[in-house]
Amino acid sequence: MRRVAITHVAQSNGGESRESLMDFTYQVNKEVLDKAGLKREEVGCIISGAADIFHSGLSCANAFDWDGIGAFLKEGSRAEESAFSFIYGCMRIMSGRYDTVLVNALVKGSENPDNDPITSFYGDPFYLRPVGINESVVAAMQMRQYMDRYRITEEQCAGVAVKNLGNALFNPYAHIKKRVSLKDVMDSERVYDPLKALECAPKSDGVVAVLIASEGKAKKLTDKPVWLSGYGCSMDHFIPGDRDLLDGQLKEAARRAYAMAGIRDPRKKIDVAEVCEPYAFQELLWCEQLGFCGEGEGGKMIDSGMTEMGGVLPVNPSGGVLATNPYPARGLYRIVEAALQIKGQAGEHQVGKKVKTALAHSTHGFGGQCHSVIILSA
Amino acid sequence: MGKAVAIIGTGQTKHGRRSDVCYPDLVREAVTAALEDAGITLKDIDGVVLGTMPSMMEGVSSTHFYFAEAMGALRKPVMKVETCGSTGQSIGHCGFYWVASGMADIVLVVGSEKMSEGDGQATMTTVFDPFFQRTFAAGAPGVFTMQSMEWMYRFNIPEEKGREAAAMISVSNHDNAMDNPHAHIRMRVTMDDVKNARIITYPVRLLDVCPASDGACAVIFASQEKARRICRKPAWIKGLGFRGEEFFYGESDKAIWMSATQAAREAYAQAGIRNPLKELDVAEVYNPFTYQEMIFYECFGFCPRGEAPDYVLKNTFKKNGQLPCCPSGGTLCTNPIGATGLIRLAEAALQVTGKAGARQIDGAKLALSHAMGGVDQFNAVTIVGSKL
Amino acid sequence: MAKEYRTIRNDVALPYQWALGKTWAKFFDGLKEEKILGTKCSQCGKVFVPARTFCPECFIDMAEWVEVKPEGKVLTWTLVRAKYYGQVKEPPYIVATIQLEGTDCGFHHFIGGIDLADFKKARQKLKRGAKVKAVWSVEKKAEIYDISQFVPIK
Amino acid sequence: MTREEHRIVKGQVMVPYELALGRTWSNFYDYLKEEKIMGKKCRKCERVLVPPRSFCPRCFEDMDEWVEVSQEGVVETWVYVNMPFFAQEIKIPFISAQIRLDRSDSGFIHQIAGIDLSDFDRVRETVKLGGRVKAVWSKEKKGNILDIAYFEPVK
Repeated sequence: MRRVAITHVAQSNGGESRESLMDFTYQVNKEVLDKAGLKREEVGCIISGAADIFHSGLSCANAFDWDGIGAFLKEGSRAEESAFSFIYGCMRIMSGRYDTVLVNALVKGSENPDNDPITSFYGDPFYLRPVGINESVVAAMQMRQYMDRYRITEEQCAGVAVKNLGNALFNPYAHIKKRVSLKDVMDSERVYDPLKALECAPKSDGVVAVLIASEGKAKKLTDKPVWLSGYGCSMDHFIPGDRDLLDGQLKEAARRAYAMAGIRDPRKKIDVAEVCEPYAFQELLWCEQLGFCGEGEGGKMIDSGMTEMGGVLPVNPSGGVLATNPYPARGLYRIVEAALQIKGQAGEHQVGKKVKTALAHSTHGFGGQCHSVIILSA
Repeated sequence: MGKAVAIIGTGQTKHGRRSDVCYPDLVREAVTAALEDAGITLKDIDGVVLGTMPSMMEGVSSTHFYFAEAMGALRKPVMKVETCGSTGQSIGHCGFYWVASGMADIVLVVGSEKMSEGDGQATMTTVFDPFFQRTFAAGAPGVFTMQSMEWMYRFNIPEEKGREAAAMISVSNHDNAMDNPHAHIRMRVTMDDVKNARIITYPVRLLDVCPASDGACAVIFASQEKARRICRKPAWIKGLGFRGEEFFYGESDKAIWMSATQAAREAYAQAGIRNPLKELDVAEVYNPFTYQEMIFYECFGFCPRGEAPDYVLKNTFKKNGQLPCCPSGGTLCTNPIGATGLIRLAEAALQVTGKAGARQIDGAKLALSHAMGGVDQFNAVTIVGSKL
Repeated sequence: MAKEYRTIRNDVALPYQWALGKTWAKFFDGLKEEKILGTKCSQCGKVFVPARTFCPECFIDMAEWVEVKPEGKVLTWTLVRAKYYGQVKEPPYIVATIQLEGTDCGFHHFIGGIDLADFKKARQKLKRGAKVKAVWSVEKKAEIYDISQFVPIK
Repeated sequence: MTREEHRIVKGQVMVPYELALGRTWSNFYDYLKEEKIMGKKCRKCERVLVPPRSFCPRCFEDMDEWVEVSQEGVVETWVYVNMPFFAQEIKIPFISAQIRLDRSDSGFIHQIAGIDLSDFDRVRETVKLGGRVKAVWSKEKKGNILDIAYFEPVK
């Protein structure tokens, strides 16, 4: 299998953009090409990540996006979720047919309705949609079970929001920049009891672009390539009631990624993780399933400080999805942040320890119906 | 140039108005058929790729969730790939690259659409931008008519000649569909029927236009080693290309259509094809509109620019012609959009493996399949062959 | 969503006619007769509600229909206070996952009949495993709302 | 099988969006208010695009030079639309056309009107491929594409 490396990355600044989606998209893609010193003609192919109409008001999202991603008369494609796009881009290089791929993802959350109405359209029109199922509703039901089964406290869950929003203060690309206390989180409105408003991710604008390359090409383009070493993905049942919400497919996705990367003890081997936590408690649950702590020990884990910026396994030094949630692009954001940590280019939110191996995770669907895990290494 | 990849099984639903089943059950029908065709079970599948047209077509978002079990993806890695009307080809390309990357041995690719559940033309209108062009949009027929008119004007094709050739394409596609048990529209039509059919957008008439179909298609891709072990007669992927033009209609020249031309050129280069008219044995061209099919012939190098009507009138692309096009009856008789490009690929694979039944072109060894998407924006081509 | 920069309002509204298919049509017909119907897998033996054409685990057709009791235990729930565009119901309301007796999956529906003013008490009532039963709508249309909601069994 | 057996559930999906125009397109509409059709010119390939772009999709460079293009142009293609569908904005029949405005390098999509549209055969005598048309302005400008009311054939 050919090796694939991330050579250059670029992200939009986190705030709401006044530009049209097309121009917003162009600026970041132009930036990453400029950084790499490449013209768009020199890139092998382009894979974008964008969800269509529900996240843009435009059907066939890639049609409108095509110009801004620099794809005029180029080979390319689009995947609906940006972690898929990244992996698809890697596949193109592994196949031996391309040496460089520009992978990008984009959305302007500020133009769309809230995530709750949008995710309610994941549901079938006969059963799940009419009984009010959306991602937040299922997350809240998942959280109640999590606390109930493992005696996790609401405060421990809220602690994730405190930690991640705190980290975001040091990330120039984060959307929400606000220091919050445990009390702030606990006192915020119980929008989906037991979920509180500050435990739910915002809606953000975001364009992110990544240049990936084959081994030979990567070494020419950068002296700090970040290698893809593991990938795993797994899909769960559609109807949340058909599964145990606390025993989903993340374990399987992680198992696959660790096997590919040759990782036996993720807790020791992973130096930093960017975990997709649209709801605060999910970071704890996902960390358990990623093997960062034992089953039901997510609460203890956050209390120990292990996942803080200076901890032994920092989780979401970027502030995570709780700080920045450009929905279909957030998976690629995790990958970019993990790559920046390995490159040592995360700036003020660079973790204290030396980062050799980083994990990026992405999930979407009710209660984490689909998970992708990507392992990057120096 | 990477690993060789083959198609080892295909499955299609009966296409048409399928209000007898809910959407996931329709998808499962195609998946089950493909597994049976390949003689494998879901256990053998390493990953699943899904594609449908825009969510608005069926009013359910991110259908890989809804179809998780129906498409056989439970506890498996998935990909959701979409590029408008060219989705069916693009998911095939994704299946190819997944296997070619070495990360999977067998990948199931599923495309589907249930157009009877939504409003196809209104959905197409939401592909246009709301800033400038949507106001003047008239669904797919409006665009394809504009393109066809521009093409005829550019190459001085007399209206009557264009009409005659387009009618012949309609007649031969409808004839071909009679041999295809999966086809949606199965009826014979005459030249007069086509020429006197109701006007949709002049000069395009009802029988120049594809139907809105419900249907799904599944295609199974395998690595060289697996294909050799499992399948007696695999269809090998020889070349693939995808190209897109600017978003705004009117910026690129649609009479020349660079995306179609270059997507084919890329696929030919990979497949080592120099003279497509001679070397290809059959072509499954994505032809939602008769006139447009002729533009594709020119873009794909089947004939010189502006001469497609002459070639059509010489029976070049009929079932017994030099390069039979759409022996399945094509998109003109079956169009579940998200599945359509994959159906073209499946039909091409059936042809080169001698499994196309009554629609088989004798001795077909090399076949082109194609799909087009967006507002005339995207084109994708995949070439399959009987030999590696 | 008033913005200080120039925008174009773009409402996407489209009509649909979704096919139910035989299995779900029969399930909803059952609701109309105040029966909750599930299907049982001949391979894994699990009973799923709503009924399924095929077993989501085993990928084989499910032919055996079973009527299940309109009663079950609460697996989990949430009280929705958030308001959002196109919401199915005026908040506050409770959405729950209920395991109906004799089934092997959770069933999603509303829970009512609880005084939300005293939320602590409401939480007590809805502890894990709390028993609830279906309340039928007076007017039935063979749809999921034929069950108007579930309420705690005293 | 009867329709009764094939049960369908009717419903609607309605989602509101508010899309930013951005600087370039906002300016374009401001110019329309002044009855000017402005495009942008690429320094590299020198093409003038209408609607304007902030970047050239081919050269992938910023486009910063505004150019006023002619209000007259050539009909590159057109279609007579006389079929209704959901959420259509203009009343049928109407003519959708691609017009190459003089001094621009892209087709501009708008409508042709100002003539009797009821009889298609007569329309065909007036509207011709390669024929010339000119913009007719709306009296009241709303900052949208219909500030140009339509294009009409030049006599």
